Amino acid sequence: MITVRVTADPFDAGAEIAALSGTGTGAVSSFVGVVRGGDGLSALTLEHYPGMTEAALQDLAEQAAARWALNGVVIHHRIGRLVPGDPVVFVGTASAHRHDAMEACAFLIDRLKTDAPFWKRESFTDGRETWVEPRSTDDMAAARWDQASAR
Amino acid sequence: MITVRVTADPFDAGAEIAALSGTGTGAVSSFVGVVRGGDGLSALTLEHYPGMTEAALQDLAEQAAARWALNGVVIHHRIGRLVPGDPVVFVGTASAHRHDAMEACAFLIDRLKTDAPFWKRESFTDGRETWVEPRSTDDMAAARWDQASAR
Amino acid sequence: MRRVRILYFARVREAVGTGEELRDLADNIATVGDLAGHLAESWPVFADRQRLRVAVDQVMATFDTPIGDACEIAFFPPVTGG
Amino acid sequence: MRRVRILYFARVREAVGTGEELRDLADNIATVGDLAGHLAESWPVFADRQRLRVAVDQVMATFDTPIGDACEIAFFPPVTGG
Repeated sequence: MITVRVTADPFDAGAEIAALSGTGTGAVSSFVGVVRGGDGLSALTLEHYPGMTEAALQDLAEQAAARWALNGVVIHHRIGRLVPGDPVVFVGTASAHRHDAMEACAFLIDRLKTDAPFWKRESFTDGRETWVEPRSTDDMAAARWDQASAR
Repeated sequence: MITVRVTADPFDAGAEIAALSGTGTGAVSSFVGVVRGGDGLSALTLEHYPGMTEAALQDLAEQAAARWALNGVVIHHRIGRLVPGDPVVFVGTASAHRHDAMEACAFLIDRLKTDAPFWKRESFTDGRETWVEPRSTDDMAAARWDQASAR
Repeated sequence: MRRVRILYFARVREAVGTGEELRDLADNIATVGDLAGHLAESWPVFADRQRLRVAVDQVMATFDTPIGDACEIAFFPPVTGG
Repeated sequence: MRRVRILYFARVREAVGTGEELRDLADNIATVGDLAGHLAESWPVFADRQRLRVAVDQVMATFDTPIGDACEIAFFPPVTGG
């Protein structure tokens, strides 16, 4: 079961976990990314590449399902304008084995940050608007899954 | 924010994640253990050591908070009679950094399986009742957090 | 002689037939291992230390742990929660 | 001459002033890099390849990727989702 969604709407993490729990599985691992406040940030606006985004997320989910023993994968990424405290992304995995669920979940969020076409623009209370710059730590985190030894 | 609960009642994973998201954090990682069916299993009954259980979970949460940069930890473990598909345990962590949240969550569920006084009895449709035997893989999973290199 | 509360859980509880009892400990019982040895005279479950775990005053302990002034000692199988 | 749809996202979109356009490609434009070089004549954002990513028909590509019969080419900064 692979579910990929890209919407402006919020997701219901509890319902997603319940759905993953209903796959006859033993372990459900999930990750929620949240808009962090501070430094005068008033909003985050997520732009994406319609069509390619969904395909890229589907591809990541299939890579995870090929690499770990998974009963289910859910990726829900929001787009549009969000404010501090808003959830941005939900990644959930279900497996008979907890380490498969947890590793696949970590793989998906690490890779999503480098492989899926989303861009964040930050709006500040003083009126400034800037595009978020990519972080080299994200590249390193994504690259660790390239190595066979990472498993 | 450390919350530890041991109850017969179900937990609300969505509400727990929402509470962890409200800690001014960027990343919420969670794990839900679910009663797995199959092999004629009809129910799982969880016995525990009242008093020590809560103290052991609190201690694990404090160990995690000392080791990783966390804004919040929630552990909710159920006791009593559960059936296949029922959630057993919720572990949730919040951090500014996703790898801290994810590693702390993995640490907590691995250690909980060897350090917290819970015992599972399985009931089968043919009337058999057996205590679940500990698995050596759980000991190894818990022990990997002893090594400084695990970080 | 000291009086202690002894708790038994899971398979150990079933073997003993009760979940808890108060016992007066003889002066020659200094460690948790001494107590387990004494209990093993009545129930073989206490002889298989590979499959036996102990806590003293609700903290995980070993068979070498002195009982001292502890008031609660628990015996149980390796845990299987989560 | 081939007609392709070119998409621009985020900082690149703002630099170009539009999110998409149709263009006829001269025959000497064989790769994504050739197209980026051509666009760099109008907008410097296409010259900084360290900070430029490309997709051909919605699949991540490199500057060496041949355009071939592709119908959609996208230019954008390194991604920052999640």
